[in-house]
Amino acid sequence: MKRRVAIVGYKLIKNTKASVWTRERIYYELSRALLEELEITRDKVDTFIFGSNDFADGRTISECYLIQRIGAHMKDESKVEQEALNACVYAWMRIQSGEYDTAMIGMVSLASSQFKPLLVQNHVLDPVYERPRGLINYYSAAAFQARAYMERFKNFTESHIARYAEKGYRNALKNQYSLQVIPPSLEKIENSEPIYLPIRELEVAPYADGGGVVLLASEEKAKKLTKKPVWIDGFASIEDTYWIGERDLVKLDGLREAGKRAYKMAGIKNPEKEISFAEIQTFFASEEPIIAEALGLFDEGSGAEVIEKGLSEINGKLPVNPSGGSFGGNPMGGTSLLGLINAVKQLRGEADDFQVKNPKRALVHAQDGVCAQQNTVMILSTGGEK
Amino acid sequence: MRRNVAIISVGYNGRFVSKRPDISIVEMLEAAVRNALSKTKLKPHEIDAFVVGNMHTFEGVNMGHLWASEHIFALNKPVMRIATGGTTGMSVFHCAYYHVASGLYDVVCAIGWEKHDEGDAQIGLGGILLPEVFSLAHFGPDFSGRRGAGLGLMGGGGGSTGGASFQAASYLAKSGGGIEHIDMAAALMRANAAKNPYAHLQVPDCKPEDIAKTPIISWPLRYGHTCPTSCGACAVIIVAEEKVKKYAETEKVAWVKGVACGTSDVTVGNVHDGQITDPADQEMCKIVAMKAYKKAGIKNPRKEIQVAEVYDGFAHQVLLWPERLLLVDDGASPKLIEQGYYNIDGELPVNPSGGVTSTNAIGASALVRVAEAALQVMGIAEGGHQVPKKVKNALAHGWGGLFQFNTVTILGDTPVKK
Amino acid sequence: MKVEEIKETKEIYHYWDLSAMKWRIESEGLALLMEGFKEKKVLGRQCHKCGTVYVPGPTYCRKCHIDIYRIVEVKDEGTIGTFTVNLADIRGNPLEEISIVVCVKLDGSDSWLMGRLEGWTDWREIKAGMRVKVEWSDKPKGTLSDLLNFKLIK
Amino acid sequence: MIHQTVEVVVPISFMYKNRVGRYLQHYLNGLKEKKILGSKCSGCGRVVVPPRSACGRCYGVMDELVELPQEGKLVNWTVCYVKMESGEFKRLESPYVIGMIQLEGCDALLSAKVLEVEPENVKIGMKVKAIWKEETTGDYTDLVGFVPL
Repeated sequence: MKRRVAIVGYKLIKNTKASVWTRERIYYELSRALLEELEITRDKVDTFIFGSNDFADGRTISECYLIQRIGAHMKDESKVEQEALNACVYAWMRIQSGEYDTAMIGMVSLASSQFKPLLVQNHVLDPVYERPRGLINYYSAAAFQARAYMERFKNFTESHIARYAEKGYRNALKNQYSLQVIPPSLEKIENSEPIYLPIRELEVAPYADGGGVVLLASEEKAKKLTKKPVWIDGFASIEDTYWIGERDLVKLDGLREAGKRAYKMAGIKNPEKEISFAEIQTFFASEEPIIAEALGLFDEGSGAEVIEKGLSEINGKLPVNPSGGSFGGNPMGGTSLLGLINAVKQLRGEADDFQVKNPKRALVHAQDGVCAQQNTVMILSTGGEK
Repeated sequence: MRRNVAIISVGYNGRFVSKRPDISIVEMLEAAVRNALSKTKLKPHEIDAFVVGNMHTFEGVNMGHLWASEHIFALNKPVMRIATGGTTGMSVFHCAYYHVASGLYDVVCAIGWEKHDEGDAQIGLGGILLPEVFSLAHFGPDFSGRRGAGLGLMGGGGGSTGGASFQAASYLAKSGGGIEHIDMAAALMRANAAKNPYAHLQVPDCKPEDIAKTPIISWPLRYGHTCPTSCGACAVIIVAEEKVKKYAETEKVAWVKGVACGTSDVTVGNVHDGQITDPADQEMCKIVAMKAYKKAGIKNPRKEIQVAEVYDGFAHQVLLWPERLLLVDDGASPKLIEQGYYNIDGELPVNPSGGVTSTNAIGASALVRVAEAALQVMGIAEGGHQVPKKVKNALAHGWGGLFQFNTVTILGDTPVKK
Repeated sequence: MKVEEIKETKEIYHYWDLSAMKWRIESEGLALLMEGFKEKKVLGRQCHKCGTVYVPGPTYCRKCHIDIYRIVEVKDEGTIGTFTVNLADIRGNPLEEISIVVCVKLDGSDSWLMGRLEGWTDWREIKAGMRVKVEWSDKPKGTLSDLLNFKLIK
Repeated sequence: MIHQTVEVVVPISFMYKNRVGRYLQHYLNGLKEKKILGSKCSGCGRVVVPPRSACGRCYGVMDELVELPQEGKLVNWTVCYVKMESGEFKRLESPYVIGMIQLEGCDALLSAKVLEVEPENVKIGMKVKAIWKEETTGDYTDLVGFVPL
């Protein structure tokens, strides 16, 4: 018999351009605040799992000095060096094995003040072909992807990409934990400097310092710890081929498969109807329709229609990134953990100004690698016995 | 709830060596996975998931599993990447174990690798605390190491072998052993390595006198006590109990009976927060070992464990770890190594493979400990390093970080009864 | 065309420039220590719950996971916890000058401080547990170098 | 509460010397002879460029090298306006076109610069051909790019 695993609490810091707290301090303060809120001490946390990345932190074994801060001194610990949502997946496995009951996941990324995301992304490329050639990178691949989508669905134009960015900025302003920049006008986005056409400067999610911690618990423990557990119904992570030239950038086979498996695990037959809203991780505005369609949230090729009719707005048929997603700040590596936290907020009715009406089930998405090579999808719900 | 899990196959890309100019990283990984697969009835597509790990600042490839997707046969499959320093290999294995034990997947492949010829390991390791070291510049130290250097030394680790010599000196003080005992341990490792076709530094019939001829770097560690930097990858395939018959080539499999991990404290190099632990204490290792024994249903490890593979980055750790893993009394190792207790044909063979002192591809090292322990349980260790007695239970140990991580895996010839 | 083995394949060079990164590190512990050094005192912080004395003293206790604030002075005398004698470089070439680095547990503290040992004649006689005293510079300025060395107490 | 901090800069660079491995070495050797080499899977016959050892789809060994044609079709493109310098984008004075090119008989697209064409004149589906450096040295730069036919 499977145990159910729930998210029982979360804490996050507001995304900023330069955090006043150090990386170590953020872990300490967030972990302390979360444990205080749940009225437990660190002894009650069975395992700690970090989601940090050595390149982003600029050091080997980047969690060495974080352990004492998060409260893992003389405790059980591990580190998943991928998008932080994968750390939740690992925590789920540990709890599911019956050897653990509670797990804290932590990820803080100072993508704006501490490291240069471009350098970290550059090191994701293989060192012997793509990196020395300098043609393919996160940006050019996204440009190819956007171009391929525009080519396949002719009604989708460059100005639609700008509209997706505009929606992101607009939603983010409602989220007090976002960067809180004045949303640029559609015109300004459309006319911003091109980087790799059709990708323009303001269509790239702004990097930020940010992060959060989340506590996962088994069913028995979760019910003791909180009145509002949010359940992990299903998840899947799939890796696609590394080579851009061998992927269908519009169809995204890997992501499709991840979605299919996560839906199956969660018992979802019709995602379009059963998912209340989605928090997907994007680096570029152009990715949103492509990822949402690969996940079966909208019909294929409906990118233009969805944004024109406002179907993915907060009050739309199926809100996508009501929190603003990475357009409210992209603390690379931790962005998906913020997505998860924002989804939990929604399901617990704590999302204030960006609250979606009466959500039942949420989809959280994380990506790693060039053009979403590796995708992780997680389905959360408010419960109801299964 | 927890399912029983067995190791059905272990693969290496070849012998661990200091340079592999002929292949790229991904070609090395592919060779290891193909090697592991060739010893099973598995087809590549039957592997459900992969867990991969290395220390990626050593080769300069961030999340190398992405580049390797085709080469490890992970296309359209889940891959998780784990990195926890020296313990990376075993953390990878533990993660793979939880993949299966949780009931999520049936067949998982764990891969640990390092290709040290592509980077500078010395600087890479320094990367753990470079920011801490350079932060000292704000407090006006003298880095020259000469008289009056004051606390500036704090960041430097104090010696060429880093903090390891502090651990060794403290260990000798606690146990009453001498440098000659570390020589014995190093000689045993080199000689054992000569019986392991995959080991890097092989010295047949190495004698303590041979080691004693090498210069002392930082007392009590000699040049001959240190490990080489190796290139190599190790792949371990684990399957759920129900699938063992279907996929294992023979009946010889190694059951995973208990896994545990833990972290204590940054010791040497805790520049800002104060070092409060003796690096030779390793209290956490005892706690972790006890947890693993409990999960494995082992009541008396000294009687029930027949062989141990420990993470001996420096030769003195061959003496230290059996004590901290509760396999012998604290302080007993110097006497025991004199008596040949840790020899391949001794009471408790420690590192019949030659250990990390003889082969160190850091991201793979701790996984190699599991792999070697599995080979001992299966009874198929090649080249004369199979221990002569029946191995019912074997222990594998990993160590890393700044003296703080400990991981333990207990393997056995029968699964734990539920 | 079959793919033949090639013994030596091309090397491609890459750099990872750490100077592109900007770290910030909390320095309360060292700052306090430096304050004390000005008056030839060793200051740390003690946890009011478990009593652990940290030198340098951060503003939190990692055992209890709470904020700590109690500043305590520890003695400038203590015992050698562990030590090493630097005789050669990493490749085994002998060094011109032998140096001894010690980790010292000052009386009244739970932490080990690392520094150079002076006042010895034969390095082979150094043992853990020997008593040492801080050798202060004449005019301390509040830097790490104010604590010159640890000196063996005869 | 704000805690006292210090800012740290580490003036150190890690150097890596990554080996291309034998497949890419063969590719580079091919470039020297002004040939574009791909590898063919012994299992499913799939041909990819750049060559590599493993076929992810059928798990076969790609143990055969095949020479690919030097003319192909442009299937995707972008205009690059920037170059990366110490982790920041610097604007280029003269932007250039990067294309994904379909070579006949190859199942993977080859990324390359597309030269001698203005961005506004780029058309998907247009025929292109490879141009080479006069003196090839066995480096990726030997294949300068593709130009419209």
